[in-house]
Amino acid sequence: MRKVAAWIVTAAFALVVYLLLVLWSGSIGLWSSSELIAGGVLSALVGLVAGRLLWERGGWRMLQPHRWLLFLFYLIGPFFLAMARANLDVAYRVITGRVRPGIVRFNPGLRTDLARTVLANSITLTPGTLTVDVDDESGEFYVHWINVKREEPRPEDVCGPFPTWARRIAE
Amino acid sequence: MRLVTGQGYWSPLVWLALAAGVALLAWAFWSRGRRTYKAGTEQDQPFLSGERAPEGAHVGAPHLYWGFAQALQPVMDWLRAFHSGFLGDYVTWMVVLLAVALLVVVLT
Amino acid sequence: MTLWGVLQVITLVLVVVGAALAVWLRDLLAAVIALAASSLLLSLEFYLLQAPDVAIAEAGIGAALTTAIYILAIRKTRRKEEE
Amino acid sequence: MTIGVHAPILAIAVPLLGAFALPVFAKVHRSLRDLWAIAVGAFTCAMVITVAVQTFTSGIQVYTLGAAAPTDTIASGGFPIRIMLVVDGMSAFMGLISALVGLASLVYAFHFLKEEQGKTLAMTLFFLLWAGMLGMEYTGDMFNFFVFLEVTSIAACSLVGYRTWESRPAEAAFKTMALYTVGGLLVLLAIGILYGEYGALNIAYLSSKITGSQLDKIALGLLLGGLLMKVGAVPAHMWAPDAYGEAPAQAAIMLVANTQASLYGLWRVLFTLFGGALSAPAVGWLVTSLGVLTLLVAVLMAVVQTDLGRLIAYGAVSQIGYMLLGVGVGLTVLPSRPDWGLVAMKGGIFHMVNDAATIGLLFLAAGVVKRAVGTRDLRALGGLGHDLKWTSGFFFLGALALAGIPPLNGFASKFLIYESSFRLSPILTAIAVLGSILLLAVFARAFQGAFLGPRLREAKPASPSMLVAMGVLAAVILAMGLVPGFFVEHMVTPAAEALWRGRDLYLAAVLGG
Amino acid sequence: MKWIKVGAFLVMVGFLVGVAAWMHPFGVPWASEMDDYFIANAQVEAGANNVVTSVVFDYRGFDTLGEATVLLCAVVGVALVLRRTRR
Amino acid sequence: MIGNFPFVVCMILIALGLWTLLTRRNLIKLTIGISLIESGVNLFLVTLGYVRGGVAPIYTYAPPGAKMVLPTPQALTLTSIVIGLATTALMLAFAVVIYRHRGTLDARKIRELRG
Amino acid sequence: MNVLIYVFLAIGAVFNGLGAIALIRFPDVYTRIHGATKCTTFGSIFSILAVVIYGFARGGGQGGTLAVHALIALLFLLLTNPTGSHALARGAYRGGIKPFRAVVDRLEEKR
Amino acid sequence: MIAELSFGVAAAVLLAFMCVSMLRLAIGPTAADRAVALDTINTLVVTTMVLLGAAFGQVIYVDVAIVYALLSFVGTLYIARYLEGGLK
Amino acid sequence: MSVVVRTIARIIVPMILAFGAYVIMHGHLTPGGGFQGGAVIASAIALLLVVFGSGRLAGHKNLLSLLEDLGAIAFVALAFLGIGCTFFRNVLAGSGGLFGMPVPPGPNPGFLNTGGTLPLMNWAVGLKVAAGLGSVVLLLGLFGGGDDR
Repeated sequence: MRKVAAWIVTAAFALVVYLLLVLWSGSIGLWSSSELIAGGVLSALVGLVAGRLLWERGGWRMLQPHRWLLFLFYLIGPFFLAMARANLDVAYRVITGRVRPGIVRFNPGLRTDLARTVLANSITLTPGTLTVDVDDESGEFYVHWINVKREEPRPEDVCGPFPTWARRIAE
Repeated sequence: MRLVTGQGYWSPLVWLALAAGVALLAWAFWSRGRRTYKAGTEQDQPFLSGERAPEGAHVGAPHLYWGFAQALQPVMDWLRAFHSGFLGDYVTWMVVLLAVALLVVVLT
Repeated sequence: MTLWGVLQVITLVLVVVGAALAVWLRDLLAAVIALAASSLLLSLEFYLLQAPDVAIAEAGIGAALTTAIYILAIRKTRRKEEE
Repeated sequence: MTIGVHAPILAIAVPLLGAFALPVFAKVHRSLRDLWAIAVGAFTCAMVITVAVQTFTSGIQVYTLGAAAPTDTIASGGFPIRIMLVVDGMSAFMGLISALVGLASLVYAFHFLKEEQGKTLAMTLFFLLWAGMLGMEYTGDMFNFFVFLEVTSIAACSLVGYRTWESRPAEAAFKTMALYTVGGLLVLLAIGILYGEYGALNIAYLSSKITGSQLDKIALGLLLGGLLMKVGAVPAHMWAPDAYGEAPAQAAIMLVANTQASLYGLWRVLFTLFGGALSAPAVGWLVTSLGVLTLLVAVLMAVVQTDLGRLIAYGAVSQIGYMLLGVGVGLTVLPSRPDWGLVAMKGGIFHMVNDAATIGLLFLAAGVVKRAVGTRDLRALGGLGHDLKWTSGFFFLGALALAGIPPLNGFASKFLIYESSFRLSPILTAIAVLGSILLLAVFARAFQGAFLGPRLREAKPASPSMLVAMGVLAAVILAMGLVPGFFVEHMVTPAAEALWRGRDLYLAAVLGG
Repeated sequence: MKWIKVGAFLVMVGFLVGVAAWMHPFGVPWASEMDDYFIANAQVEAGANNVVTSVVFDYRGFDTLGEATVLLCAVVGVALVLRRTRR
Repeated sequence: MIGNFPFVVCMILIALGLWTLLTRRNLIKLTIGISLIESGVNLFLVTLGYVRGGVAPIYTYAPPGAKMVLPTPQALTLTSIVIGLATTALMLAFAVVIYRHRGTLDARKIRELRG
Repeated sequence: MNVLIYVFLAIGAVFNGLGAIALIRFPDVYTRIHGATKCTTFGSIFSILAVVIYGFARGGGQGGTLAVHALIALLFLLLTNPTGSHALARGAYRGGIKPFRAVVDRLEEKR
Repeated sequence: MIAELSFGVAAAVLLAFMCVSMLRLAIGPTAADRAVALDTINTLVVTTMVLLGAAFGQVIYVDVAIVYALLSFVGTLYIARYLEGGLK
Repeated sequence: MSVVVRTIARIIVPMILAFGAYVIMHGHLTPGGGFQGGAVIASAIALLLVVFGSGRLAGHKNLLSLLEDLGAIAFVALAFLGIGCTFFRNVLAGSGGLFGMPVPPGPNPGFLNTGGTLPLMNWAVGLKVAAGLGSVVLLLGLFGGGDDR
């Protein structure tokens, strides 16, 4: 059951990528019939090859569509704003050269791999922080902070509301 | 059968016949000699420079032509140094060959 | 000199600089990084020369696979060049 | 008759297919793999012989790949656009040499490799190398020539590194690979220059266009340099003893054949590609003097070797010198004195097949020695003749043939070379004869050291397939030696004529008219 | 030895620069009948929009076969060299 | 215009690779040198086929009536790139095996075969 | 429409330039990764968005394909860039490069 | 027409930034610095390729940028993996 | 590698595979083809090797070499298909069947069902290059034993 589900999900994922790539090719709606057939066959093959990779524990969770909508909203809403602020911050530091770096530790309490990944990548792209390591068991984040405000920070100090978002999206 | 070379020819069959004739002559000479050879006597023993050779002695390949090697010592030393086994030298000589070929071709 | 010429000259100079670094650096890992950079910029140069087929091949082979096999080989041997 | 039309491409494609399918058959069953190897080898030899017979009887064979018909060489525009195989006398002759050596190597390796690991991989590489050599010899396209050059380089170097449990083969393989790659890239650069000038890659079309400008000359120089390295001319010969000496015997004789395929490429470049533009005798003198140098240096180095494999390897390099001398003399004097220039060409070309047979026989015998006692160091060998009777006989025959003792084949070809080079300059002949004498001394020493004397240790006897392989080569040696006139008249003369006067025919066969 | 190295290298570089200098001007190929033929006829003859692909696989397909052979050679060679041996 | 500058760059790459082969001693560095020669030759081939103002020889979405660059050198370069990768992989495999036996990558010390 | 493209291109160029300058000015690996990753990613977003706008404005199959492919390139860039930076930072730390003038180093204490 | 030219100009500016990154690649004291410079160059090249695809007016060229974005990641991961230790 | 890289690799490998399939499938329409797509897929294998360690891929070594041989055989077989005329003859082009649709001359949006044997050859070469380069990387990674994650 899980194998079939993994196969179907991976194939659907690959099919989406393929169909995006061949958008506007022709006769049936936006796609031509031959492209659709080819995409179906190819993504079935990709699902066979890579099915075990994409689908891990708790894979059902990401099948709920509202999580994807949330993710999209998160991307163009708070994340983008934070990223803009981060860049202005870095611009300021590049020009003045004022840094107070350090590596701090905090535990946002995320459990799934995907949530940790979303949080880590958000941290890397946003204000003055860079994920250096993530502990596999405890889920502790070690973050290089370009301007250390406190040595034992709470998660909100480092990355604002991101852990909440990550939990909402992927847990 | 004949191999024509422009100035003459060479035929291995003629050569074979000649060789057979020489062999016949040699056999004739040999058969006229005295027959004092006896198997199993001292005549079977190998000798080395007048001494009786020790058991299992063998003149190995490196010991042949030592005089020749001695006479050509400087040349051989130079040649062995030339084949240094260093990959940079290999490439150097290849580039030298290339440069010579280019010079010869382009300058004529 | 057109804009296109400027692009091309900069790219070519960068390719040469990357290649020179790959020769010059003693640390083999750094040399491989420089070689990867040179190969990537070479791919951009192919792109500028209107050869996207070759650019894809060079990007795929120069960026990922050549770097990968060089680094695997360095890992199985040693990193520094002996004096 | 349809298979006769397709014979040139089948001779290349079938070994390739055999190599590709060999691992699959090996996964199914061992004996299926062996059966497949034998079938592919036999079919390839049959195709090569078919091509040779057709070429010697009915002229140049042309096969255009991908056209509507094999002889459809020219597209509507009046110039060749597709890759084509062009087989003239010289190509067919070289194909026969490759087939002979490949057959011997295949038979030899048959039982030998059973005792080693990696037989499937080695056999795959063997077929790839064979197909690459045949491709180099039959192709009529410069870039295709380069591709097959690289095929042979990579396959040969992999085979050299076959004994991974010792350190020396990997070293030899790395050195050889480095030189081969640089040489191949220089050849590619020259092809690029020619393409940039004439916008074509077909040999015949390029040959009809080349005028001899500065760029053409540089391209010729680069081709000469790269190919001379590949054939192992002094001073770029140093890879040759390493590779020959460290390769397993069945790979070493393939390396010899590969060298000759490169030599064929050199002749093709000099006589056909640049045949119209090259008038000065300087290139001929260059080739001749390199031949003499190669001969002398290699023979002198052979005198002091203590490893049987390296000793034979230096012998092989010296034989390359004879071929360069013969054809170089021909190249120098052909425009002015065609009568004895042609004799020199015949000598050089005839020496190729003799060299393949004799050196191949010696390498195979050395391989038997290595298998029998585990070493090839002449200082530790001795008395092998007690156990390896047939092998020592074959070695003796090969040594005599290599040194040019009549009535064996080495004498026949060297005689032609002596006769013609004497008329160019007696010094050349003197050096060549000196080289021959030294070779005799060297191989007498090797024979004495390895096979004569009291029995030092137990030796493992040769397996039957090894004896059969050596027997084939010995039969070729005897046949070539006893009836040289027949072979020279029916095979060597067409090859030499194809190089010398055949350029017009070659061009006409491809370009029409 | 060093001077031989440097001298040969300099000669080589001289000829390479000569190639660059004598080469026809960049961007204006001199002879391109073959390529013009490909550009004009590849779509009809090989049925592919990408002329490079039709050259690679149709007009010069044999080169591609050789190239695949080279790759197979390398893979088999690497497998042969890096195999586990009993001794 | 930029004249023959791309050709000069190809030749510089080839010369750099040769210089590496001549002067450096580390086996992996030598392999890097061969890769550089390879890059130079590839660039030379592609540069030969360029036509000023041309577009890639692909008819999909091509501007109508545009000149096209020559396809053959690109096809040759594709072949050459894969050959280069094959060569590099094989040489690195040999280097690894040599290191396994000798414990060094210095070409000066790897000269068991000489004389 | 053109004005929007120019503005986006300008923003993209400025931030990319900041990334490059950060690479030169900052004192150690980690701070350089900060500058390089954030600024070049942000700049690339704007530059590619300019192309996307151009593609949609051009319309038709051609422009639409251009826009979608550029968006896919952007998506891959967004996925791979922070991950690569994280991997580099982690590798640098485990390889023994200490942060420059660090106020606090909790990762060191963990070992 | 003007838009295409502006894309070209932006690409030229990005190439200039690439020169700056190349400087860091040359002087970087540690290998990690050079790797960061390589990463930056990768991102810049991807952006340049997308811009130039628009500047040439050729849709199909953008595929090259996608390949590049995907595969430079692999190279970076290898370098990072090497830096991480496991260096014997 | 850390959990972040592993998760991203899980997401990105199907994307790389799909994109590689796209590059091979559209080899006769857009830039790309067998070599390029094969290299893309091979780099997915390299990515798996570096992220998940060589232990997880070691069992697939023989499968990869078998796939490579099959790709090569398929390529030669496609070349033999034309031996009624000549070797490498593109017999399917313009014949109307699979991949046999005639192409309108001049610029066009590109149709998948064209090209004769070219798409099939692209697939054979793509399979071959992907498996070959993947097994080269894998062999170099596996040499010397030890699971180097």
